[in-house]
Amino acid sequence: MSTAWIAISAMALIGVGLPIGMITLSSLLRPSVPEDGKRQTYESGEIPTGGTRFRFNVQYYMVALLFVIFDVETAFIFPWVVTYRDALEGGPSVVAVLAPMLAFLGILIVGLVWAWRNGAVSWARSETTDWRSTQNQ
Amino acid sequence: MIEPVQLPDAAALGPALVLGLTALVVFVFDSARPHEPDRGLLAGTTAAGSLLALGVGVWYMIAGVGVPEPDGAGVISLFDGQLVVDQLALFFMLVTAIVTALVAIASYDYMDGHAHQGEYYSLVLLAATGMATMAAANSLVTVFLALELASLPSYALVAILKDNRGSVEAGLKYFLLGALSSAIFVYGISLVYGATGVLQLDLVAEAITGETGQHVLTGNAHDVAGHDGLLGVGIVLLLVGIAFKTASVPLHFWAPEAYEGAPAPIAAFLSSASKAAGFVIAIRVFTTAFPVEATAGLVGFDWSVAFAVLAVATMTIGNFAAAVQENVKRMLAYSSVGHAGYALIGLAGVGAGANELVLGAALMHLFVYAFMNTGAFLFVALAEYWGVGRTFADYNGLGRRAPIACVALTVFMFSLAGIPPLGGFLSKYLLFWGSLQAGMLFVAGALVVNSALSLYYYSRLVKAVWFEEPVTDHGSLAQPVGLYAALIAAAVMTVVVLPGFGPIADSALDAATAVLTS
Amino acid sequence: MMAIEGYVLLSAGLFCIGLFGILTRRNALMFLMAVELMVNAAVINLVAFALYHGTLTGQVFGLFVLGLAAAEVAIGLGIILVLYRNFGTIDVSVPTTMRW
Amino acid sequence: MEGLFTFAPAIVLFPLVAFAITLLVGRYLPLGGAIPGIVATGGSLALSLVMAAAVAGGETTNELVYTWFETPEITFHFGLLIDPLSAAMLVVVSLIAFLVHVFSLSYMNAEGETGLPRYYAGLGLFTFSMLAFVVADNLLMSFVFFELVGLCSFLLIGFWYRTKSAPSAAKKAFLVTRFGDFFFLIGVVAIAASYGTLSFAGDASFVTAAESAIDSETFFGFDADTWVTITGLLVLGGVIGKSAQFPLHTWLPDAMEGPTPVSALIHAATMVAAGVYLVARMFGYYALSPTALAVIAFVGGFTALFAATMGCVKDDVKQVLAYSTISQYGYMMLAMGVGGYVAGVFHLLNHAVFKALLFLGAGAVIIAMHHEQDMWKMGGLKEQMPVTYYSFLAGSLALAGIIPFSGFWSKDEVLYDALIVGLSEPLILAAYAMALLAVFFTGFYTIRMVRLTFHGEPRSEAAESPHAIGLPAKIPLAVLGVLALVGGAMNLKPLEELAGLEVAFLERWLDGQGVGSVDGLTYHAYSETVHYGHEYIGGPEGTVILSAALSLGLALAGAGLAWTLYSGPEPTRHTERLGSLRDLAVANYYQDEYQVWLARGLTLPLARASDRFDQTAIDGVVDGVGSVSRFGGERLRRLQTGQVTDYAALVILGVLALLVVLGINGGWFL
Repeated sequence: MSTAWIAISAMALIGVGLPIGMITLSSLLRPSVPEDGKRQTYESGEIPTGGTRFRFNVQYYMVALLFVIFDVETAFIFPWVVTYRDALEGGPSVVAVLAPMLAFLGILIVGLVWAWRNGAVSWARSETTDWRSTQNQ
Repeated sequence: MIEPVQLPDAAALGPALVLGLTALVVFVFDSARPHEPDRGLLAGTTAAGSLLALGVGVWYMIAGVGVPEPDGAGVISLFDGQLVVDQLALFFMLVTAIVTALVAIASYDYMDGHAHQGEYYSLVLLAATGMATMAAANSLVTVFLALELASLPSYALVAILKDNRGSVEAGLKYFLLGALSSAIFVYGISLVYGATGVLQLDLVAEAITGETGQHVLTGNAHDVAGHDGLLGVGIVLLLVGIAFKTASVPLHFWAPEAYEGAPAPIAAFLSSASKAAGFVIAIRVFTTAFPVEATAGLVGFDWSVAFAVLAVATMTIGNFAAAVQENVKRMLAYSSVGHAGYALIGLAGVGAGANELVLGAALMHLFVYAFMNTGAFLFVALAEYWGVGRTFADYNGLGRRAPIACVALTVFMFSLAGIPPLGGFLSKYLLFWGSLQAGMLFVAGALVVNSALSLYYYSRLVKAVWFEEPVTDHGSLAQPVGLYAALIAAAVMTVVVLPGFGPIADSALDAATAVLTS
Repeated sequence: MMAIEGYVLLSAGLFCIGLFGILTRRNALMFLMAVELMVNAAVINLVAFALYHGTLTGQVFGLFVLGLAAAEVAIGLGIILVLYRNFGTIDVSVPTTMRW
Repeated sequence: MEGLFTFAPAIVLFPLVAFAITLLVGRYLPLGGAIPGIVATGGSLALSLVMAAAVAGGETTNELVYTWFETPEITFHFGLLIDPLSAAMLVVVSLIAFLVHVFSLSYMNAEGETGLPRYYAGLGLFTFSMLAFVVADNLLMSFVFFELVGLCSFLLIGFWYRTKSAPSAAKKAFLVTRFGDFFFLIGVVAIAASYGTLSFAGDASFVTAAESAIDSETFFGFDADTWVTITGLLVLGGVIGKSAQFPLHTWLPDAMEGPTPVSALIHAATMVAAGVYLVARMFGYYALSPTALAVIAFVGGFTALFAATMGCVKDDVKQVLAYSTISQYGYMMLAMGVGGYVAGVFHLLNHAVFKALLFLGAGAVIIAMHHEQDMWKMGGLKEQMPVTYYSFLAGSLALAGIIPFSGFWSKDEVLYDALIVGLSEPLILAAYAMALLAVFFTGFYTIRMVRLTFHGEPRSEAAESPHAIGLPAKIPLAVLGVLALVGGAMNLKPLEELAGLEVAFLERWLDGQGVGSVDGLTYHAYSETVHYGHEYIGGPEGTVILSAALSLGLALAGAGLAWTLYSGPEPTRHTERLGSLRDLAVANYYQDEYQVWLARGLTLPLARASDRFDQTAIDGVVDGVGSVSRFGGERLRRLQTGQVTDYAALVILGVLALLVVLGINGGWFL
């Protein structure tokens, strides 16, 4: 096993050990005074209302879906970035190396603009936005 | 001969690129006015784009792309062989473009009053792009990508009538089975990759036939024969993925429901273009990557036998089930399963030592089928537009109300049944002849029996529209321009295709020869 | 380095778990997840074989497959959403208006 | 293509143009669009006569018109083959098509029918298909137009689609003939696959290829001669369907639901004739196979008898004619099967004339009777419609085979040819015996029909005051009546045999003596190929006399029996009554006990039995095939439960099954 693996293992060990150690330490040191207010869900100071199992606005999922898709697309940009400099040194012109990625991004942008225009990223129902994709006909 | 202009090589993908760009244009149009879409503009752009793609494809064909060097421009290979543009690819790009154009024109009337116009047309175009790319895919990577590009929009299209329970149910079934089969397909790809170490089809073939004990690219020690189990299972799983796309047994279950529930133009689109694209992949993958003898030597079985079995099972199940349907659209759906069985004969013949004729005949059948089947489903679209109902009995007596459309329907039905003066006859005839020459007597027999049976239910529909008394008075029926235009275009092509069979047969045979000898 | 058989066994196991899920689950989301398991089994294979053969193709293809799987899920969730609107359930065995 | 033959395609194209015109603008034309059809068929007739003259002048043509497409193995093309046979057939087809068009003016137009453009368009397409079929120079082209003929009959039989019976009759005709055509298709493909050519004539014909293959090659594991038999019989499937031979004859009586002029066209010149014409066209091929010939002969002989007995019990005038058609085509098949090529063609041509005449005559009667077809409601029409009566009588006597009408000469020749072969071949002799017996029944039902229709007292109001028929109906009747009388002069073979006169014109025509001919397509060439020996009783002359005497005697006996049975002003329904012999003996119109026995003891049971067989066994088989496939489909569709989880399970099962089957096949588990 090479030394690189040893370093990685050490890093992982420390990464996991540190937070666990600190939580353990603080629980040992702090006084324990249980009361109702402490057990409540923290909502930035607001008093929570209702249960946790309520239905989210469907738009929430829309945004989540958009996120998933565009997030995965970044995975395709990554290899391109890594090889960009090597490719340039290999001989082809800047355009030849850049153009495919520009086309890729262009397509993504057209999609994003379309989704935007169709109200997929509007957070809440408003008078000006058409809710075609979600309305209950 | 037209000199091919000096475009970048990627331009050889012309038809696919044009379709994809048109999809983007439709997106832009729809983004400009998302709330009150201009239906005419969207449908027109779609139709224009597919016709342009058709034109580009025809131009390449005339320019001799794919014809070997001395006479033509040669096969164009792109991205290190991941995509190839040859005669087979162009042939199927044409089929896709034609069907897309017909569907776009017909949808103008059919989708009147529905929401999601922009989505509809752009999804159609994206799916068409996927199908056109499938035609050119020459690596298991591109095959899978193109397949998914064609499939994903199709799922959404089937379910696009969001308030119609049938449409949603159809979409769900199509999607779930599609996802399952694509998972199986990609698993098959991974196994083939494991066995051979490569994904490009010609390299796979090289690895299988070579037996050098070395990896074909890296030269590392790797013996394909030692991984015959992986390869065998992988091939079977690939077969399953392809069977899904072509709606063949045992993956035909989605087809009746998806076609019945989907908007009729989409059913036409899926059962013609999508199926044809599935076949081009089947042909490309199996003839290029898995040479029959070498593969049989490695894995022990001859895959063309599997295709022969599937062909007989598919045509029999499709036709028998079609014979007992009451719902016209569902009958057409099953008949479409039956026709997939006919086309599979082309692949079954590859191993039986047949020459290019059987495969060429299968290509011709797919070409003719694109017109007659699209036309038949478009008639159903027209009937749904009129709101006359879905069963045979509801179609009674339509001939008096809408004679032109019913003449077209008659043409489609008789052509599907394979009656001589129409396009469907000759391709079926050649399939039959070819399979007989290849010595596949059983398959040939099944073909004849099934054709005879199919005449029963096709003529039943003809009888209903012309001879039966209407159950209810249909009143006067509208004549929507777009639907009629698409219907008549398909009917004319179905008729014209027979006397003009020469060029089609030539290009189909050339494509078959090219793919078999490469 | 671990023998290639280990990866193949892992992926085959994952694939079979996926198949099992498809055969037993009626919840559309579970069905979808089972399919994703099968796809991921394939991705494991691809990456492992890429390592084994010393080529990058499999890894890149694995990336593509992941992207497509995400797109597939997006479409699938959309369809499941309209399914719920129309049928009031996401049990996939409920919609049977079309059969035979 | 040179000389006059440049115009040959026009023969075929005229009716097609008429079809297109009538279809597109027919509704704006006078007379319901009849005129383009009449002009076109008239033009075709004129050109056909020109072609016949050209052939008489020693020319023929066998030309390629349009190449469909080629593969390295085979070329598919359309071509023209005009030789004595097709020239003669062209004349007859276009003549009858022309007369039927003219007659339709009376039958359809005068009766105020609607949908006339559709009717005339159908007639045009029908004529076009048949003419193209006649001039076809290869088997695939034949097949295409053969099918188109079937399609047209479907459209025309179902012309009155508002009635209940017409659509189903149309469908039945279509499906039954299609059933036969599937065998034909297999035959065409098999011939193409084994010889690489489908041409009828020339060095590159499949007949030549088959001839040279015999004794040297095998196809698909069969000896070449066995293979010729198999393929020949497959093609024969189409012939049996179209020419309504047993057991695929059931569509024809039902097809009477169509308008009567259409029936005339179907029976005389187009659809039904197509089958026998096809046998004649590729006779060289059948001549190579004694087995195929024997099958043809036996089917023909059996059908001739079988249908003739059924004709005796029908009450509808068109039904009688329908069964007579089936029976007469049986004779032609018999002639072909015994190598009597000339006799078969001779009877085909004669039959075309007199059957067209009879149907048009029946059509005239039906108009007169206000569309009543039951013969028992007719009677006494002789005085009221003399033109119809005398022409119909001429046709009937020709059908019955009474000298000197045309039918006698051709039927006699058929029987003579069968007899001389039958004397050494027992199977043929059986066929001959059946055909001979059928002559008696033919005479019987024909005269019964004439008697009931025209003689006696009117038995209904309509018969007392028949509707007048117009000139367009009378002219075709008169023309055909004359032809039925003198048609026999085409080939007075017995006179040639007995008196040594050179009067067998048709034989010389078909043999290409003094006229144009195509190599290998002559009577002479065929006779050399056919393997039958000939035997005679009392030398050739004696056999001629014996055969003629037998057939004429039996025809006269049948005719005489019917004449006496149905005499008097109010003939009795003999066929309806199944009383005892005693009751019958009381009846005073029986001449002697023999006739009584013949009428009661043999005719009726036989006729009824065959009728019942027809209704139950054959239709039963057809229905049975339908129910089996429906049942199978019903089982299969149950797989489709509608539950997507089931589908997924089935998919996985299917994958496993494929893996297991292919794995076992590949020896993975060993």
